[in-house]
Amino acid sequence: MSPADTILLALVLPLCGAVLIGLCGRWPNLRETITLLTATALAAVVWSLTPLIMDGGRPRLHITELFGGLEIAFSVEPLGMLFAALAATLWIVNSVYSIGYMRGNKEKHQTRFYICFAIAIAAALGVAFADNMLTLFLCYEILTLSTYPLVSHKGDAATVRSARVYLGILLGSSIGLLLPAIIWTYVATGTLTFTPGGIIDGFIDGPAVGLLLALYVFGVGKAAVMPMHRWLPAAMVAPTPVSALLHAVAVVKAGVFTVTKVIIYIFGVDELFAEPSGEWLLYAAAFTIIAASVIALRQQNLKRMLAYSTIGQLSYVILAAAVLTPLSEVGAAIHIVAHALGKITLFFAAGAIYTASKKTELHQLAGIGARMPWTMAAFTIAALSMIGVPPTGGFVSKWFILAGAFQTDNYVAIFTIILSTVLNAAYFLPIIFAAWFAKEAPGGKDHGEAPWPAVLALSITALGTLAFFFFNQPVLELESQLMARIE
Amino acid sequence: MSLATQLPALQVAVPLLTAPLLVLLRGPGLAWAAACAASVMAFVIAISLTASVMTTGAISYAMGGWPGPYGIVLEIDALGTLVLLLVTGASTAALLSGRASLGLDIDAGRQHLFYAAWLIVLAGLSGIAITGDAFNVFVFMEISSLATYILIAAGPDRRALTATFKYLIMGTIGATFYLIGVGLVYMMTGTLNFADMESRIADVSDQRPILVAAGFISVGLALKAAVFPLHLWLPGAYTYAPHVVTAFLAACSTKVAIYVLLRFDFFLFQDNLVGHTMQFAVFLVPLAILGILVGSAVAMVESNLKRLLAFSSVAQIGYILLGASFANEAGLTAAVAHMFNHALAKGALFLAVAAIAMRVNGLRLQDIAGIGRRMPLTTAALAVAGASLVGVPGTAGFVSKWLLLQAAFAQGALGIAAVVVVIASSLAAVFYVWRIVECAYFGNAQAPGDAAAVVTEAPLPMLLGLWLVVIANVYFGLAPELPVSLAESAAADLLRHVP
Amino acid sequence: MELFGLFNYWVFALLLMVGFYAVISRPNLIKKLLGLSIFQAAVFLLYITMDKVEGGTAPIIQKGVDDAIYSNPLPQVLILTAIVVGISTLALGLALVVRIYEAYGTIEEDEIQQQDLNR
Amino acid sequence: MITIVFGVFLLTLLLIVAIAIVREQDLFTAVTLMGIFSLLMAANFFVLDAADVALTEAAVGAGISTVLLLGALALTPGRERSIPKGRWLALVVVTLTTLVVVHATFGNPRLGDPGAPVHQHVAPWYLEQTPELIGIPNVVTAVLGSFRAYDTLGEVIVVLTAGIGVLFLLGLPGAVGERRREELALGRTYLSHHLVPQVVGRLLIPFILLFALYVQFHGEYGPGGGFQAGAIFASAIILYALIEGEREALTVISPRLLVWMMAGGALLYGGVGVVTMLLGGNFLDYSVLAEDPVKGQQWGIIVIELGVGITVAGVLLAIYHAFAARGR
Repeated sequence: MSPADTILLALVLPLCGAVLIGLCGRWPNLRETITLLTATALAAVVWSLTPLIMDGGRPRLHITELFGGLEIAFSVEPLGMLFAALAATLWIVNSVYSIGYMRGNKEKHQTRFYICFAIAIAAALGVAFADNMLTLFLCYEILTLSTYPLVSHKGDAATVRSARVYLGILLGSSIGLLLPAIIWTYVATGTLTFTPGGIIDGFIDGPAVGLLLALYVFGVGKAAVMPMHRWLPAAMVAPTPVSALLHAVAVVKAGVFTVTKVIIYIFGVDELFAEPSGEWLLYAAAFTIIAASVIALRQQNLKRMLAYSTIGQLSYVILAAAVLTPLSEVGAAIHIVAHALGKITLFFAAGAIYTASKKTELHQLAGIGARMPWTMAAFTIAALSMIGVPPTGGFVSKWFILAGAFQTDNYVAIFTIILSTVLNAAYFLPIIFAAWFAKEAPGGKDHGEAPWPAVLALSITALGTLAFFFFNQPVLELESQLMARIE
Repeated sequence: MSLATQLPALQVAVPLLTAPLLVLLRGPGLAWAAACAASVMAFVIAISLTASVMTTGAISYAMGGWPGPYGIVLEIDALGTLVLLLVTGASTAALLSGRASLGLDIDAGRQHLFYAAWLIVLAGLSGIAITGDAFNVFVFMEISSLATYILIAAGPDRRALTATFKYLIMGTIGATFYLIGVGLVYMMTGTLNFADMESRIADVSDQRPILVAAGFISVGLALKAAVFPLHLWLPGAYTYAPHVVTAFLAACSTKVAIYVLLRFDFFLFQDNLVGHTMQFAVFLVPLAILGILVGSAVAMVESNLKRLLAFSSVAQIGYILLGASFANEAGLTAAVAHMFNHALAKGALFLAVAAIAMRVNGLRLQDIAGIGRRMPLTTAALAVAGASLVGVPGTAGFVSKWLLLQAAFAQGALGIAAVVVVIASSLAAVFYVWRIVECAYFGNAQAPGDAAAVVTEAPLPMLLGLWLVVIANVYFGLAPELPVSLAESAAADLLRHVP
Repeated sequence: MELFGLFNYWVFALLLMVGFYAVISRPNLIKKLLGLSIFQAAVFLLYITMDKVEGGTAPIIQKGVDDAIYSNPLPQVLILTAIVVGISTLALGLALVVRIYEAYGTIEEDEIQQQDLNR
Repeated sequence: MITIVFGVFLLTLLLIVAIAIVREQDLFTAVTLMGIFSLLMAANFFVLDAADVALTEAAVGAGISTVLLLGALALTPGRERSIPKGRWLALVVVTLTTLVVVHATFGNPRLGDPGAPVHQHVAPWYLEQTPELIGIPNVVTAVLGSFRAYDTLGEVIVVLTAGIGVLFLLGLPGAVGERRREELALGRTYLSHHLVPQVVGRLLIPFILLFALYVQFHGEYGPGGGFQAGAIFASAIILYALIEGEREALTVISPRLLVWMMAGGALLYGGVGVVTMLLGGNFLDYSVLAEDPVKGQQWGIIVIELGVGITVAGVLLAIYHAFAARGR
C-alpha cells in the first residue's frame, strides 16, 4: 500500500466506522466493539506513517480539483503527523472511557454519540493532513458541525442555548473572518498550498500582514484566543468524554494547530519575524493566558475551571508560535502533546467523579481522595503537568518555549509564562490539597471509584503524562525537522 | 436531417405540445405521468444540448428555416444551457417527487389543468433561455408568466389568490415595460434579432430613445427578477403557492429574468451607451447591496418558514446582481455559478419544506418544532440544503460564495465593502438557517403526544427526489467542474460583446 | 408640423401613465385591471405609430401596382400578438378577481389586506 | 395632412376617454367607456394603415373584453368605493416618468418618416420577398404565419393558457341538463322574451358566422386571419347564448367539444411543426409540405391559421361560459 493510500485509509476508516456503528445501533456491545476496533485500526494506520515522515518523506494524496487550481488534497508533514497520531491514539483511550461513562450515566442516543464522534475524528485527521488552506477549511467546518450534536447531546433548553453559543462563535468566526482571510490570501498569492517558508512573501507586506494575521487568528475560533474563547466554557455542557477528547484535544488542538500551521506555512516564520505589524499576536496570546488563568481561579464548577485552564494553555501554543524562533515552534508542537495528555486526564477524572458521585463543584471535592484514590492520583499528576512541575510532560514543553523566548530575549513571553505558572499553581494546588487532606462534608453519597473502563482510561493517560517527560525523544526528532526547515 | 440538429426546437416543443394533450386527459395519475415524461425528456434534451455546446460551442437553429434577422433564430450558448439545465432539472425533480404533495393541495378534477399549466411554464422558461429574438423573449415570458399565475393560484390558502393578483399586476407591468424598451430599440435599429441589434445599435446617432429603452428594459426585467425594491410580489407568491410549485419557481423563474437582463445589458447596452459600465455599477450595486441586507434582515426575524426562505431569495438575487455588476470575468463567473448553486440549494430547501408540510399543520417555526425526531431524513436534508445556502464548504453554495468573494476582493475599495456585505449576509444566513434547524431538532412541540405523535416520514418518492437534489448540492460542492466551466464560458461570452 | 409628428408618442406616454396611475393608486381590483388594459393599449399605439409611412397603405400587395408604398408589417404582427397577450391577461385577472370576491366578499385591496391582517 | 389632423383629433379623444375611465366610479360605465376606448383605438390603427390590427382591436378590445368585463362585473360589486385622499406619491411618480418618456421622444423619428430605421431594415425584405417566397398578398399574414410562426405558436399557447387558467380557477361549465328546469322556473332564459333583440339577433348570427369564416380563409388576401376569425366566431356564439340562453349555446357546442377545440387548435398548429420536422425541414418550415415550396408555405399558413382560429374560438367561449356558469 502506497503512503497516499494510507492517508486515504486513515480518513475513510473512521467514516466507515461511523456507518457500521449506525447499522449496529441496536446491539450496544457490538457497537462499542466496532468503535474500539475502528479506533485501534486507525491508530495503527496513522502510526504506520511515522517512520516515513521521520525519514523526511512527505506523502501526498490528491482527491479532486475544484476550480482555478484549488484542490482538495492531503499531505503529511511533521506537525500534522504529530496531531494526527495524538488524536488517533487518544481516541482509543477515550473510547474505553466513553463506554464506562456513557453506560455509567445511562445516557440516551448513544449511537448518535458514537457516530458523530467518529465523524469528528475523521474531520480532525483531515485538518491534520490538509495540504492546503482550502482543504483545511473544509475539514475545519465539518469538525464544527459534527461536534454540534455532541455538545447539544442532552437536548434540554439550557444545553441547546449553550450549544448555540458554541456553533454561533465557531461558525461565525470561520465564515466572517477566516474565509475572507483565505480568499484574500488566494487572491493575492494565487495559491493556498502550505509551503515551507510561507507563501505571502512578496505579495502582502506592511500593516496588511498584521491585519491578515488577525483575520486568521481570530477566524480560527477553535484556538480560543480572547475574545473568541466563549464557546469553550459553553461546550462544557457536553458529556465528559466529549469535553475530554474533543475540547481538550481534537477540536481545540485543531485550532492552535491551524494557527501554527498558518504561521509556519502561510506567513513563514522569517517573514513574520521581519514584519512588526504581526507582533500584536504575542500580546494577545499573553493577555489570553493571564486573563484565562485569573478567570479559572474564580470558577466554582470543575469542568468550567478546566475549560478556562484549556483556554490559557492553548494560548501557550499560540504564544510559542508567536515567539517565532525554531526552538519555540518545537515547544509549541510538544505542548500540543503534553497539554493533550494532561488535560484529557483531568477531564477523565472530572467525568469519573461525576459518574461515581454526581459531584460537579469544586467545594464538594473535599476528601474525595480517600474514596477515589486512583482517580485523584491521576488528577494530581495531570494537574502538576499543567503547572509544569517535573517529572511531567508539561515541564518539557515549557522548557522549550522558555528556551525559545530567551533566544530572542522576549521578556514578554518569559514574564507571561512565569506569572501564569504561578496562577496555575494557585488554582490547581488547593483542589489537590483539599481532595487528599480535607475532611469530607457530612451527609454525602457513599461511593467508590467510577466504572473500571473509566479508571483504566484515566490511569493510562496519567501514565502517559509521566512517560512523556522521559520518552519525548521521537517527538523531538520529528519536530526538529520543522526546526531544520525553518533554519 | 437528424434528430440531434432538431434538439433546440424540441427543447421547447416537447413540453409546449404535451400541454394541450394534458388538457384532454382525464384522471390525475395519467396527467402526472405524462407531465413527468415530458419534463424528463426536456431534461435529457437540455443535458445533450449542454454537452454539445461544451464540446462544439454555441448552436443556432432557424425556426421555420428563415434566417435571422427575418425569421426567429434560436441561439444556445453556455449561459443559455446553464439556465436550461436549471429550469428542466428543477421541473423534473419537483414533478417526480411532488405528486403526493400536489394531490393534497389540488383536487383531482383540476389536476390535469394544473399539470398542463406546469408544462407551459416549463416550455416558456426554456423558450426564453434559448431564443435569439427580443420579441420572442416577450412572448415566452408571457407564456410562462400566465401559466405561473395559475400554478400559484392553486395554493390552498385564499391568500394565494391575492398574492397571484399582485404578481399578475406587477408581472404584467414588468413585461410591458420590457415590451416598450424593445419597441424603442426596434424603432432605432429596425430589427428584433439580438445579434443584428448589436451590430446596428452602434450606428444610432441619437441615443436618447436607447437610453430610455435601457431604463425600461432594466426596470421591467428587474420586476420579473424580483430585484430589490421591486421584489414585493415575491414573498407572497412563494409563500402561498403550493409547496412543490414554490420549489420549482424558486429554483429557476427569477434566474431566467436575470439571464435576459444580463444578455441585454452585455450584448447591447454595455458597449454602446456612453458610460454604461458606470451606470450599471451606480444603479445596480446599491440595489444589490440593499437587497442583500434587507432580505437577510427580514429573513432573520420572519417566522413563517416559506416567507423566511422567500426573503432569503431576495438576498440571494442581490448576490447574483452584485457579481454581475463588477462587469468583469471573475464577477460574472461568480454570478452565473451562483445562479446554478442557489437554485440547487433553494430547490432542495423548498422541497424539504414541501415534505414537511405534508405531515405538519402550518409552517411557522413553532409548527415544525421537534420534527427532527419524527422525520429524520427530511430534517437532515433540510439541514444539508441549509448548509449549502449558508455556504458551508463541501456544498455547492460554498463554491459560488467563494467565487463571489474572490471577485469582490479584486475590486479594490468598493470590493471590500462588498465583501463586508456578503460576509454579513452569510452570517445572517447562518442565523436564520440555524433557527430552522435548531427548532426542527430541539424545539418542543406545542401539544406533545397530539399532533407530533402522528407525524411520520414523508412518502418515499418525495424523499428520493429531495435527497437527489441534496446530493447534487454536495456533489457540485466537491466537483464543481460543470457549473464553474459553464459559468466561465458564459462570462467569456458575455464579455466578448464588451470592448 | 414637425412637432405633430411626435404627437402620437406623447399620447403614448400620457396613456401609459394614466393606466399606470390607475394601477398603482386605485384599490379596486377591476379598476386596476382596466388601468392595466389602458397601459398595454398605450404600447400598441407606440408600435403601430412606428409602422406608418407617409403616403403608404396597409401592407397587402396589389398586383400590377409597382410604385405602391406599404406600411411596415412587422410592428403589426407584433401587436397582434401583444393584443392576444393583453386579453389573455385580462381574462385570467378577472377570473382571479371573481375568486377573490368569493373568498373575501370585497374587491377593494385595502379591505382585503385588513382581513388578512385580522386573521 | 387631413389624416394627421384626424389622427390628432382621435388621439385627443382617446386620452379624454382614458382619463374618464380612471375617474369613473361606476364600473359598468367604466367598462362601457373601455369599449369606446378600444373602438377609438381601432380607428386610430386604421388611420395608421394597420388594418389587421384595427380589426383585431375592434373584435377583441371592443367585443370580447367588454363581454368578459361585464361577465365579471355580474359576479362582483359594480361600484368602486370612493377612494381616500393622499395618492400624491403616485401622481408625482407618474408625472416624472411621463416627462422622462416625453423628453426621450424628441429623439424619435417623426410619424410617417420614410427614412426611419424601421423602414430601412428587415421590413423592406418582407415586402419584397413575400410575393416570391410565400405567394400571398397580405404581408402581415405572411410574417405572422410563416416568418414569425414561432411567435404565433406562442400566441396560441398564451390564449390556451388563459383558457386553462380560467377553467382551473372557475371550473368547467358542467352538464347543463339539470339546470334547465330551475332556469325555466325562475323565468331566466336571458333575452329570449325580448322580441326585438331576439329577432335582430337571430337574423345577424348567420351573417356573423359567415363573416368569421370569410375572415378565416381570406386572411391571405385581405385583413384578417385565424385570430380575428376565432374572436368573431366566439362573438356569434356568445350572442346566441345571450339570446337563447346558455343551455342552448352549450348544446350547440358542448363543454367537452370546447375543451377539444382549445387543445385541438394548438395541437393542429404544433402538429404542422412536427410534420415539417418529420419531412426533414426545421420546425415550422412549411416549404417541405409540398413539392413546390411556395405551395407548401401557403398550405402551412392555411392550416396553422385554422389552428389559431379553433383555439381562439374555443378558449374565448370556454372563458365566457365559465364566467356565466359561475353566476348561478
